Amino acid sequence: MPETPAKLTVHDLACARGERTLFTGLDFELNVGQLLLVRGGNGRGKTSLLRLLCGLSSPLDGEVRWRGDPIRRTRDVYHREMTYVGHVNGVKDDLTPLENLRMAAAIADRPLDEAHALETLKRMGLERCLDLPARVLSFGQRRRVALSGLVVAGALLWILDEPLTGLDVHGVALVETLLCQHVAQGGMVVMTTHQPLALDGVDIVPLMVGELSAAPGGQ
Amino acid sequence: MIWASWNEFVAMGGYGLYVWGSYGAVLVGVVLEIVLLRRGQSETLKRLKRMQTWEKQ
Amino acid sequence: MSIAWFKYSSPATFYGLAGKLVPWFGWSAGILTLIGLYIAFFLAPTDFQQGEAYRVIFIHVPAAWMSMFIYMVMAFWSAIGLAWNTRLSFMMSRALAPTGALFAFLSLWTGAFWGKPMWGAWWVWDARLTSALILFFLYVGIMALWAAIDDRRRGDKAGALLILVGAINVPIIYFSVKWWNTLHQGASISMTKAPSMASLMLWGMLVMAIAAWFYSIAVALYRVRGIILERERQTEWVKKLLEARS
Amino acid sequence: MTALATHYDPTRENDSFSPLRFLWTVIRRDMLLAARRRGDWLTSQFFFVMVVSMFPLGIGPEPEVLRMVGPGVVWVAALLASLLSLPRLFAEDYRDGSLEQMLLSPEPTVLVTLGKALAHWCIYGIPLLLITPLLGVQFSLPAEAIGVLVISLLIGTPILSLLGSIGAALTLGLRGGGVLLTLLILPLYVPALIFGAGAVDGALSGIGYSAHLSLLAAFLVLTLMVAPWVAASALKVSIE
Repeated sequence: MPETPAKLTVHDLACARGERTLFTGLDFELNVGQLLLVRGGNGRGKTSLLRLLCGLSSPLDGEVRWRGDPIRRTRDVYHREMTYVGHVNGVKDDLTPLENLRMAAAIADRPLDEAHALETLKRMGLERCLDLPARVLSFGQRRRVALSGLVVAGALLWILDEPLTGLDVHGVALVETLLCQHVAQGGMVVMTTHQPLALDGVDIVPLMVGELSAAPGGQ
Repeated sequence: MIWASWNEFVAMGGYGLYVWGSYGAVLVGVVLEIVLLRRGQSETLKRLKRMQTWEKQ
Repeated sequence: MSIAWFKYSSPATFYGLAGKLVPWFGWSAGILTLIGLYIAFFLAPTDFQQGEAYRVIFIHVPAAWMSMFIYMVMAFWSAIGLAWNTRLSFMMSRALAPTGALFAFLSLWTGAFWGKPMWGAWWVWDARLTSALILFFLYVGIMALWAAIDDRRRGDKAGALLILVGAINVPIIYFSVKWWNTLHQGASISMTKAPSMASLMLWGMLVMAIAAWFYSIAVALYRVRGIILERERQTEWVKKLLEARS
Repeated sequence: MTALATHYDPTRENDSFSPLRFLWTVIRRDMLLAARRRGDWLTSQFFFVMVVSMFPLGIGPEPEVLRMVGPGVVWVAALLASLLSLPRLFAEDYRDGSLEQMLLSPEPTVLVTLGKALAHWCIYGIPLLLITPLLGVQFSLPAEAIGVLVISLLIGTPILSLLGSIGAALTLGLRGGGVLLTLLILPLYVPALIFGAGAVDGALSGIGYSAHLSLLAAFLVLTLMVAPWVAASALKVSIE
């Protein structure tokens, strides 16, 4: 397959939850080396937008395209190149952090370099609890397990829903460095957060969700 | 006409219970469904009307 | 293409159309029922074997036919809905289910009331009666699923999937029950072939079946109007309609 | 930090074994999780034994009566045991978010539902087969009948898991999910019950059981072809 440039485009997207229409006519484009920061009050559809971008839910109207093709048709290519970390960590309580990583990599059909995984877990500050079942970890630690899964996966596009919740100061700093490195290396990020972010030298594309037609750049 | 008299018709050759039991059940079922349907419809309209006025305030 | 018509017919126009059709189907169902009853009670001769009890088939067989026919119509609308994602098709199958369940129950009831004089027992594990019982369970299952899911989009699609799986299973269930029944009891007197099928009786049953069919259409269209109002509550035309109504 | 290892990597494209490997991963994963939580597994097995053992208390101890009733009782208990353990199929993964990660895998979702149904069969179905001979003795079934009973359950239990996976996917996250699942799926179990219990009846009464078992196998093949796809689309609908 000819390698078209990696690009996430959203065309006239509309989303509804139950009876309420959350947003309509959403258009934006995200290129390599950019971070889309989705802002908006609670319940305005931030999480719904992210789930639409992943293809977990189908939009009321409009389309999400990856490399120019709608994600519905190029599902396997798209899912091979993106990783999603949602509100819920996707960490199994009965497995240890390492087992969680290994299982997540197997599910995502990605090669897992054991040493790299262990090193990532240590770097995420989980060296003390490597062999404990995730059940005993705190929410913040479980969040770090999910984020280390993200790093190990090494996908091109990161879709993160409030990645900083539950993290202490060191955790937040760690995530910020991860984001900077990922974007600097030509990765792409779509994320929502309520906390202020110190991302120097990152091309941030702000996006407000919630008004009827979300105009990008309305920081 | 097959039936000499009215009560012969009702007796239905001794099988009155079964014949009228069946037809009666069908009649009850149909009438019940129609009544419930009309009442349900008017209730829906009332409820929607209330919600509409509530939303208008 | 007729299906396209359905895809583009907005609920508003269908609401009006259904409104006009309901009385037509309703009255024709009533007239046909009267004709059918006349045939059943005044034209059909007494059966030498079963006396008057056999007259129950004029209501039992149409009810059984309708319970299966309505399930297949629901499967049709479910398939259309899943293929083209048309909301109206899902609403139609939701509107049909209660009537189908009613006919399934009535076919069981009339079957029992006919079994008593013929076989001496209120309930007989005859292949047809047993399949009707399982079909009734399928109806109950689908309505329970719809009731349990609040989100309409999910309820529609989940219900449609269950109906389609059920539709695949109905013939298999009927075959397995028939196989199971003939092994245990031997070929019992089958329902339809009991008295010699004089053409008059066939006509009687046909008229009653069509009456039941028209009745189902009338009821389904009436019910679908309520569902449309409920779902299109936010739209302008419903708001105007409600104001006109007060 | 290593470079972004897996950009779009064309070499992965023609790896024809990845679907099978993914299926095995899903099965291995569920078996591992079940092994870590042996309690749930045990309760389901004891449920099966206890339900079956209740019937002689209700029906009475005469061996002839029990022999006649035995196959049906064991089969109905197998249905109930599988229905008891099915809501767990997706519920925990749905709650902790790993189900979403599985749906976001590049591999088709059908493999997820097929893998989970097969894992459910291995965890809850196969142990039933090991317990059945003991219960067969309880109902004074002759050795040959117990053999046919075990074979019929061997063919039947995957059907229960596959059809059950549809119910589990449809009722995901609903309140009263377990009872609702039973209401939806029990009618679909009828052919399996009739052919399965009928096979043992055939063996007991001497009219032969091969017809029943072949029909049961045919129903299994049909279910194997239909159920995973339906469950996969049901999952996508429920996750929405």
